[in-house]
Amino acid sequence: MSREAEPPMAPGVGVARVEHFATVEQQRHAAVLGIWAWLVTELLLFSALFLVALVLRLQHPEAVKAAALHLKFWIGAVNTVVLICSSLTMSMAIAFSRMGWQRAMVRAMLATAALGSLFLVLKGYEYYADYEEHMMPFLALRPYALAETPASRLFVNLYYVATSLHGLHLFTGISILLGMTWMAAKPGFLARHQNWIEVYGLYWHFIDLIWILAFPILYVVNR
Amino acid sequence: MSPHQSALELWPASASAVAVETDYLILAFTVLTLVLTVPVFLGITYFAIRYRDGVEADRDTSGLRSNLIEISWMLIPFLLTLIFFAWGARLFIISKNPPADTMVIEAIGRQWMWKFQHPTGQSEINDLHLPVGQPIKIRIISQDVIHALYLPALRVQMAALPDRYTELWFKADRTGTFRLYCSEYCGSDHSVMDGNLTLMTQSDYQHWLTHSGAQITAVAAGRAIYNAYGCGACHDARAQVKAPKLAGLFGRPVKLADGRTVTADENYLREKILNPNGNRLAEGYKQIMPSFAGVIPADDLGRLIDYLKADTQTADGEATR
Amino acid sequence: MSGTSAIESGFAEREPHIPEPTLDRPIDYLHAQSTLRSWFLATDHKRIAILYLASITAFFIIGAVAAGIVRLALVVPDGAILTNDTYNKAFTIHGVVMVWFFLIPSIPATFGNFLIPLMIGAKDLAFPKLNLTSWYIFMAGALFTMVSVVLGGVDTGWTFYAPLSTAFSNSWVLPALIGVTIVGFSSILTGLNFVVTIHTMRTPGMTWFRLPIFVWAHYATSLIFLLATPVITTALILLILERAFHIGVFDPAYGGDPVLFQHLFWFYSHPAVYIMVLPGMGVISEIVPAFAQKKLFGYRFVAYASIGLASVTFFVWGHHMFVNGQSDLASLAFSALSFAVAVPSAVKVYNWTATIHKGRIRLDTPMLYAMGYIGLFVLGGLTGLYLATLAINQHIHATYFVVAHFHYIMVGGTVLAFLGGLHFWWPKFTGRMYNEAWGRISALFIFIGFNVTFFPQFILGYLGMPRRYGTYPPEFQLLNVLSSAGATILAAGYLFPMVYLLYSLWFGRRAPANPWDAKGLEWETASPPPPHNFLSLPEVPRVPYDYPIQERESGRQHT
Amino acid sequence: MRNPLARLTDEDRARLRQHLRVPVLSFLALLGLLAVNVTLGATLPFAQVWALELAVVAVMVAVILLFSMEIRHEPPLVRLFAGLGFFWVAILVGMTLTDYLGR
Repeated sequence: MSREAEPPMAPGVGVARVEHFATVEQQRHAAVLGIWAWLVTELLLFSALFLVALVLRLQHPEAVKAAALHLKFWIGAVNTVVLICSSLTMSMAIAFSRMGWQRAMVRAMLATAALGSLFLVLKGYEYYADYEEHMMPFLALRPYALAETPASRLFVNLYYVATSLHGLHLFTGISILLGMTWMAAKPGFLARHQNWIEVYGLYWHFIDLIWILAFPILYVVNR
Repeated sequence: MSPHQSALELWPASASAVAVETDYLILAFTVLTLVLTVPVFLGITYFAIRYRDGVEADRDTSGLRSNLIEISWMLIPFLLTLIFFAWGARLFIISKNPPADTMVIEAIGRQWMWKFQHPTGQSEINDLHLPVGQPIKIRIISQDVIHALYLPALRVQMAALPDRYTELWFKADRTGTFRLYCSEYCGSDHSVMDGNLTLMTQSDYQHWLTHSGAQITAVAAGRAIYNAYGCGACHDARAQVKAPKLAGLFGRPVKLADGRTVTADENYLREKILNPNGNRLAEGYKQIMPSFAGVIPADDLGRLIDYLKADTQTADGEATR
Repeated sequence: MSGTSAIESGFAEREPHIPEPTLDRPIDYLHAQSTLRSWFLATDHKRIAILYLASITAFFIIGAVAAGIVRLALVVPDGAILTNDTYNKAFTIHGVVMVWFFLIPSIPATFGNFLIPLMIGAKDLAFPKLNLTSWYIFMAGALFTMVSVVLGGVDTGWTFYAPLSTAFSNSWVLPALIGVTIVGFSSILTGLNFVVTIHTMRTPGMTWFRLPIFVWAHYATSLIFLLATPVITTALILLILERAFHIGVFDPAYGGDPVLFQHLFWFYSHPAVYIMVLPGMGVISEIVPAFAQKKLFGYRFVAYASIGLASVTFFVWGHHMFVNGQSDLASLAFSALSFAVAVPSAVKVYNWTATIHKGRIRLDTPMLYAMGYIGLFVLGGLTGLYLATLAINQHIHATYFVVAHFHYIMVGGTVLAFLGGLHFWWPKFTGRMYNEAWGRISALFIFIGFNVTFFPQFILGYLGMPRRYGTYPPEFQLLNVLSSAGATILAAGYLFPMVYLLYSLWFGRRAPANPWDAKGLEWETASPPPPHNFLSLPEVPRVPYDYPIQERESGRQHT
Repeated sequence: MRNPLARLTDEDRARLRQHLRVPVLSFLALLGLLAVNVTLGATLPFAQVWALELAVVAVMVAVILLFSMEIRHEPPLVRLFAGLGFFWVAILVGMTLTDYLGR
């Protein structure tokens, strides 16, 4: 196995074996493989949405363009920066956990959660601005700004589906992260559950990756 | 006029050269299927008996080398079936490339009826009359959900999509009356969205177009509309809902709830269908009928009233399909 | 493994409140604890398997009753027995319940759950709590779907095609859609658990090519769970939003494309056929060698064929859409690729047949089911190629030919494998033997009843009777009556096992650890197994299926 | 518990640098690539700019996978899983496009 290039674990950091595993190594391996299997699933979940976006673009290029120009490009860009920053803090949390610096790790985790929340706040503001500009075609009672190009509502609605599904993942992620931070602040955590941080980090980076895909696919490419 | 069929038939009628070739294709495929499966059936049965527990038998398997056998039974059936891919693809490509001189029929599917329009303007509901010996292209679209036009005698079907035209074409070479169906499940009355395909000679077809066509089918069309809009669910003689029965209604006096008596003429029927909430409720009934204004187009409404009229004239039989 | 300095803590993280069995005090998983709570909060894979078995049996009964209603209605051509709407609801419930609540979880969630850890020599699946969560998610999805049935039913067909399901149907589509979406997550988590378990939890010495084909088949199935299910989750979410908020993506009224839903639907639902079929193949690959007392012929080829099927199946979904308005290019490509499925399928069938050759055959109930399976699967598979042939498809698409074809695969294949496996491992699950004579009789009933029910449907389809017809032209009546008559025989065949298997739970003979002289680690432990499966680490044989009769392979010969 | 930054020993600083080098570098790379894409999206310099934008995205995804998610340190199996996911996306998109581009 090829973990040799990776910085070594500090003494006193590790994983406690759960009874049905034969070795700790097996347990760690299972956790990493498990989260990857889940992430592959998530990738296909979002890819199907991206495929729908692509088909819309092929079938209604003008309408999609009109819709994409109404998206808040700069909020999307700032949000991308926010998530990239959160990825850095998450990577730092993982690094600290390997070094055994528990307090620094907890702070990095809190920073990650804060950045994630900032993303959601900005996203919420974006939705609010969209609402003000009559860009919510799924609201039956509110006239739609681009009503003269009916096909544009498909793309705008898809934008809401994709971003809210991503937002849901982020919200779940933040909740889990906060719960885990609370546990991780307790003494002895790193001796028993260091791999939780690693596994969770993969999930967080992956949410980031999905946004890295969603931002250009929704906001940039169709301009 | 429904297709004559015996109680049990084992092979469907075919009415075009492509249909005949499709039959050959499936027959040949069936031969291949037998070649591939009968040895398996016989093999497992024979082996199970020959080598059953407690029977003396030669069980020395050391002579068997597996890889060659494996590869041969992996590839030989596959290559054999590929012949059928090629054959099927050839027929498919033919069926997708109509010749230049086709006659175009417009087909519109809606819940739950077919409307066909001939190039000369005549239209039919559910039934379709066509000439043989002439390439015919049917251009299909749907007004609501996805349907599919299926003509088994010609071995073709094609979806009726709500957002774009699809088409199928064929050149029939045999006269007769055959079935046509909706083959894509489309809701409540999917299974009654069917009719007859009548293939006739060129001259019969011309005759049909000019003489009987429009007149004969107006009533049949009206009956189809009566069924398609689900009128019978409440107004048939055997319907459970407490609603006036329509058989034999036309031209009779109707006693209204407010005491008046009116004659059930064309205008009365029209008004009742489009605006049942108007104060013309028949005596002894509750106002439960929905309005069909904006739901039923004017031409369909005309056919429907024609049907109700004809229904009275012919008999007082029940208004069912 | 270098660079990690993980410590072994002195105590186990999950304190076991189960008494540990010893040689002189054997405690099996069924009797380790007996409270209701110990069942509903069970993390033992064997108990969860039993939870699944009970639930899918219930759903099988619901689906079978709906099928019975459908067959009853079709005895007369004019729809005199059921109204069209009721008929449509009956076949929709039959389809939805049978596909998502019986066939897909059938073998993986019950036998797979129970047997994979036993077969690879593990104490449990990698994530036991996740396994229990899967069951609860499954039940939650089932609850939603049952709510829609109780409120009045769904009439869209199990395929939920837009825009019928989104804009036109007046039935309870939303709860059914939500239920099916939720159930998808249960599949995903089960698949995830299996993949990780098979990769990481194998006992020392259990290399990949010593794994039983059952495990290979479940590995392939799990890959499909992981790679296909999320796509239909997305499709169904879009469909739900379409119905609830008219977002328009599949609605032609706004410029959406209903065919796109079909693409996303079949990207999952074609591979889902292999979710149903592959585990059955795994079961057959265990039963046939055991009752022939002979090593499985061409083990490696059969193993690879499982992975091959799971991969090829993702390239063929468009053969469901030849006449649905997809491009001719796509139709040609999907048709050609569909024929590739013939290769791994042929590998399986011919290898089972060759395994029976020169074996020492015992025709007990599981073997009868296995032989029935092979015959019916061959017919079902080859008729699938008829449907993949473009010109033939243009005629028999959406006719009873399709219905017959997939019932040969689903019932002739999966259900027979399920019943065969149930009899084969019943002693292991319950510690009791069932009545062999009744077992054989019911197998015969099912085989005959099945063929009488479904073979006429091939003919009906080729004659041109469309599927999902509550009324039909009178010339089809004779064959329909024959089919319905067959269904009564089939129903009897299903009822017998329910009775004698339940009877055996209390009155059956106690089962020994290995009643069939079968090979495989699951037979090395007691029947029923103790809570953590093995009292001591089992020894793994050098070859899988090391039965007395073996072909000479890689220079080894056993006698 | 460990100290705040100011009281770090040299040895700790070295460890910190060793552990954080890759995350910080990939963070900077991601920001740089994002800047490129945002500029392209805001200015639309030429007609087929979407192709270039998607290429930049592909690089960003690769950076996250390889460095942030540390695929390069994982056993081959995990790499295979990640690759499998993207390959399956390619099947989904590619085979669907045979329909949409062929219509």
